[in-house]
Amino acid sequence: MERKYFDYSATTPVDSEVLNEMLPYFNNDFGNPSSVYSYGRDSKKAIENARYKIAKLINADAREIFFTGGGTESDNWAIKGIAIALKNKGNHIITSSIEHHAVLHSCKYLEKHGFRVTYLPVDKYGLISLEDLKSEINDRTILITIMFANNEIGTIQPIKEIGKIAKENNIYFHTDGVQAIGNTVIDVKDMNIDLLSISAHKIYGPKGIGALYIKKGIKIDPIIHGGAQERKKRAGTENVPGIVGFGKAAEIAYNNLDKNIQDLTNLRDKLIKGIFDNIDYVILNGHPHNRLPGNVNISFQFIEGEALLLSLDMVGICGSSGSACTSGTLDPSHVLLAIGLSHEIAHGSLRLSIGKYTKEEDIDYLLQELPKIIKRLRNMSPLYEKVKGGE
Amino acid sequence: MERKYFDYSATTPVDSEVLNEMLPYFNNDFGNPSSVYSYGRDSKKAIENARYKIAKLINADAREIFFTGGGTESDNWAIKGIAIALKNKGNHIITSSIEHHAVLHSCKYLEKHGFRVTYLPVDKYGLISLEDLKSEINDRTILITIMFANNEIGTIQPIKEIGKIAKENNIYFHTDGVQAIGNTVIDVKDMNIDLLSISAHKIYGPKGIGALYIKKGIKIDPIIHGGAQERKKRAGTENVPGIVGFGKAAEIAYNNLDKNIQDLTNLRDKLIKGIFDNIDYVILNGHPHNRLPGNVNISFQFIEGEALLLSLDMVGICGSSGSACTSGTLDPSHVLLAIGLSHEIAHGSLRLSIGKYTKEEDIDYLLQELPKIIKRLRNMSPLYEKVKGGE
Amino acid sequence: MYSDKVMDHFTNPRNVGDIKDADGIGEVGNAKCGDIMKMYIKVEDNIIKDIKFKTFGCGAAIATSSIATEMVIGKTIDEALKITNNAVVEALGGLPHEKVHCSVLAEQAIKAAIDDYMAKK
Amino acid sequence: MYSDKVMDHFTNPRNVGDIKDADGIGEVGNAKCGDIMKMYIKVEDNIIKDIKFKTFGCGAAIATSSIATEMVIGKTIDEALKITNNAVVEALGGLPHEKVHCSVLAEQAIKAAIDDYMAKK
Ligand SMILES: Cc1ncc(COP(=O)(O)O)c(C=O)c1O
Ligand SMILES: Cc1ncc(COP(=O)(O)O)c(C=O)c1O
Repeated sequence: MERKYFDYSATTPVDSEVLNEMLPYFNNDFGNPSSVYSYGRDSKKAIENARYKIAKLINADAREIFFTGGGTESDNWAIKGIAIALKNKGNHIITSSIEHHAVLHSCKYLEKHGFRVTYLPVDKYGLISLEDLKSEINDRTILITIMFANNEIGTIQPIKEIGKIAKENNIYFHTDGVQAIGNTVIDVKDMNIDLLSISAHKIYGPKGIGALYIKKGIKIDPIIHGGAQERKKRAGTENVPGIVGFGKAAEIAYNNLDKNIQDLTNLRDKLIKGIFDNIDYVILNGHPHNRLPGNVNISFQFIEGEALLLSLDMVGICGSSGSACTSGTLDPSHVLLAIGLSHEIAHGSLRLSIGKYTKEEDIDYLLQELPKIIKRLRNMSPLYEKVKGGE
Repeated sequence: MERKYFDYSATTPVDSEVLNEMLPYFNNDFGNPSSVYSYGRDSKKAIENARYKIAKLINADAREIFFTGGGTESDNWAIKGIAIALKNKGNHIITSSIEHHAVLHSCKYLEKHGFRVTYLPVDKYGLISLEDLKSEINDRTILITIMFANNEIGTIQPIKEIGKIAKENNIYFHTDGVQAIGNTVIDVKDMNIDLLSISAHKIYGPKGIGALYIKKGIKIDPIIHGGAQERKKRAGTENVPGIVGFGKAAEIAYNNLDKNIQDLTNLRDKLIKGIFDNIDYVILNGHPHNRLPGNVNISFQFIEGEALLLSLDMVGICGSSGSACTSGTLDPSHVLLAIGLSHEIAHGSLRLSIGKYTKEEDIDYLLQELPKIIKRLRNMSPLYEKVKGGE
Repeated sequence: MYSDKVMDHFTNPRNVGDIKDADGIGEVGNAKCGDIMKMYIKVEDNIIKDIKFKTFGCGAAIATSSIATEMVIGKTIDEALKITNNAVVEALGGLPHEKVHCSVLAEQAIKAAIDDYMAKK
Repeated sequence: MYSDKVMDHFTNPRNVGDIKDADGIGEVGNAKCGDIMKMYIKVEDNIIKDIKFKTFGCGAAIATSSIATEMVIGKTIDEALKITNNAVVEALGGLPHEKVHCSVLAEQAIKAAIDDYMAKK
């Protein structure tokens, strides 16, 4: 059975062009970039080349890009690194209630160590309020960290406005751009972004490599100490093939950005419309249009997400859910609860995220299989029975 | 010009068997291991398989292996993670003065945050004294972190004895095994090791992937917060191809350990003898036989290491040096100073590290070129002039 | 993640549905936690002649409901009351640690249906 | 890392050696820091007719010594004294930031040799 992949937000396959560019660095130009001899000099050049390409994608300077082991490390570094560097200036951080766990758990960690964190609420679309943000700022505030686009519901925040508020108040602004990169325009200069987390495996690059953009002049402590790599800001032998792959992925993303956004948006809207036309008792989660071009998040009432995912998997479709049952915790996704869904509705959510290899016929196939599955599961559901009973 | 690589301690090429095993995970079995669907399940299995192979190499249980972004992160995690977890128990850490910067700078960082660190001196061979260690332990001591084998001079510490002392005193024992793994027997049970840092790219695996062995029951805080990966101990989407490659590299290392040690030791001893037979005013750094099988470290008096490396590079030979000039700092290697070398002699050090692809003829070639280069540089040196003058 | 047995019972659940003139109905769990199991039983001569279930929940919840109905059918009330959640887990060839609570729900749903039957009698 | 010019002067350093009956000898730097430069000059009619060097140090130290001797030869004492480390760096087509101190040493070595010559005169 051919697989239909609808989980590009979780991770993407490595583009074959990207992989080809990486290959020589595994066993040919494998030298340590810190070395004096030519082997090392070649990999050093490859790294600088990748840095330049990534910088270009977000309108930064190559010297402002620092490689990390992934988006999670970038988030941890930005938040803890700023907190520790500025702890004599203040101890207050503002974030939102729908951040990725990499941000939320970094904040929780800091709360245990003397910092105070404000978690801004969001409206039913997942947007923070700029007024809320302004009113929470005080003279102890050292960092605003609000994600660019949400990984579950796809909502894109008013980043430029947040950047403006941060700048006016002289507070550093970090944004988790892991989902946004390659899927929407990011311009760190225009948007006043001081720190930006990104990760290669969400844009057809390899897993285990990410970067933190750190605007020139920003004060930040390292969180991984050791050798002098990454201009003494992030220690550890550089993951050269990973960095090269990230660079190539960024280059491809840059060259295809507009087309990618347009194509995904069309497919996404077709997918949403198809579901709404064919299945009742459904709710679209996230913002109707201020959302990632590849993100669809829908709650199917009366059924539970994991059962839905397993059923989809049986017909070769890969999706994801905000159900508690998929995470091994008791509560469903904090994001879905934050936008006001009941536990019950949150449990029945399905995220279908599409990407550049998604074909129109994949959408057709999904629209053919999904209604059958929903029907089957609802027919098993004691909750649906009650609704039908009342009809 | 064919390159002769004598820098296996810096990094190694990825074994082609390892690379082949990694390849499918880039764009075929690329699913996120946290997913419910089959794609993710396959990569999950691949991870567990790798974990098992790594555990076997060090006689641990697979559940005691946690993947990280490299040896540096493992060292940081072990040291900071234990320090923070046990900070109510004590604030004293014992390490040595010849640790890798990943350990030393993690310790320095902790010193800035209220911890006290003892840096044990070493003798001229680079060995710590067990008596010193015992006498530095006090009731505030929470961690002993002493490297297994030194990356510059190759000296192997009496790990089992250190483990015994740690155990008798109920103190956690971490050892940086990045250089030791695959090059000497590591048995965490027999040696009473509580935490062990390792890295794939030193054993013909890929860069950017490492692991920390954490003995069952050890209390440790995470340092990278976020998702629930690695049993909630280390967040971030797993670097599946990297992990798979590390697993394969560990398997190969395990199967060839004895032969590898024997072969390298023979070549190493030939290399050392060849240098001593052909060049005067040379000093072997590190322990005469308690050293890594692939490590040669020699000081050539009256010349400076970087000039030596450049000259070797011009005839296709890659080596490394403890000279300050290769690191961008003012002082030569802290390790060479710690074993009592003068700055002058330390500046003239050359590390030649061999590995499984080193051939006997590479050694012959080196022994043919090196004396010429040394002679040329010495003839330019005002220091050598003085010696000759006195002869 | 799931054993073949679990997948089989998830894919082809036995005894799904309801019984119009059930002798006992039990419903346990709640939507907040993501699992509701409802069981209907038909009893004759102290023997459970028929049982049906409806479940809102994850794959494990559906599979445990299904196998539990199979284990109960044809048993006396006393025998049915002795079915523990461990027996359900075992019959499924194991469950992931975080899914064991589903088997507890299944045990409770059977008990609730029998309680209802007893109360009505 | 190094420019072609630096590598050329490192590989084929000009004016290596010593001058037995030098008119001035200057030695700067120290082994502790990893660089010692020693320069020998021969002066006639206030003009530096010959210069030789010996250097213990890194690639940049050897290259800067070499090019500095080329820049000095044939110059008057006054002209030679005006050669700055920046001029040396420029002549080499640049040096990595952390190697600029080598050019300073070269400037100092020339000055030291001239000082020695002046003192002896
Ligand atoms: C919004 C967001 N932030 C951070 C991360 C973490 O990135 P990584 O998996 O590369 O550590 C992810 C993806 O998992 C994400 O979607
Ligand atoms: C002894 C030792 N510890 C730690 C490290 C760091 O490992 P990595 O480069 O994988 O971060 C190295 C190698 O660079 C090493 O030799």
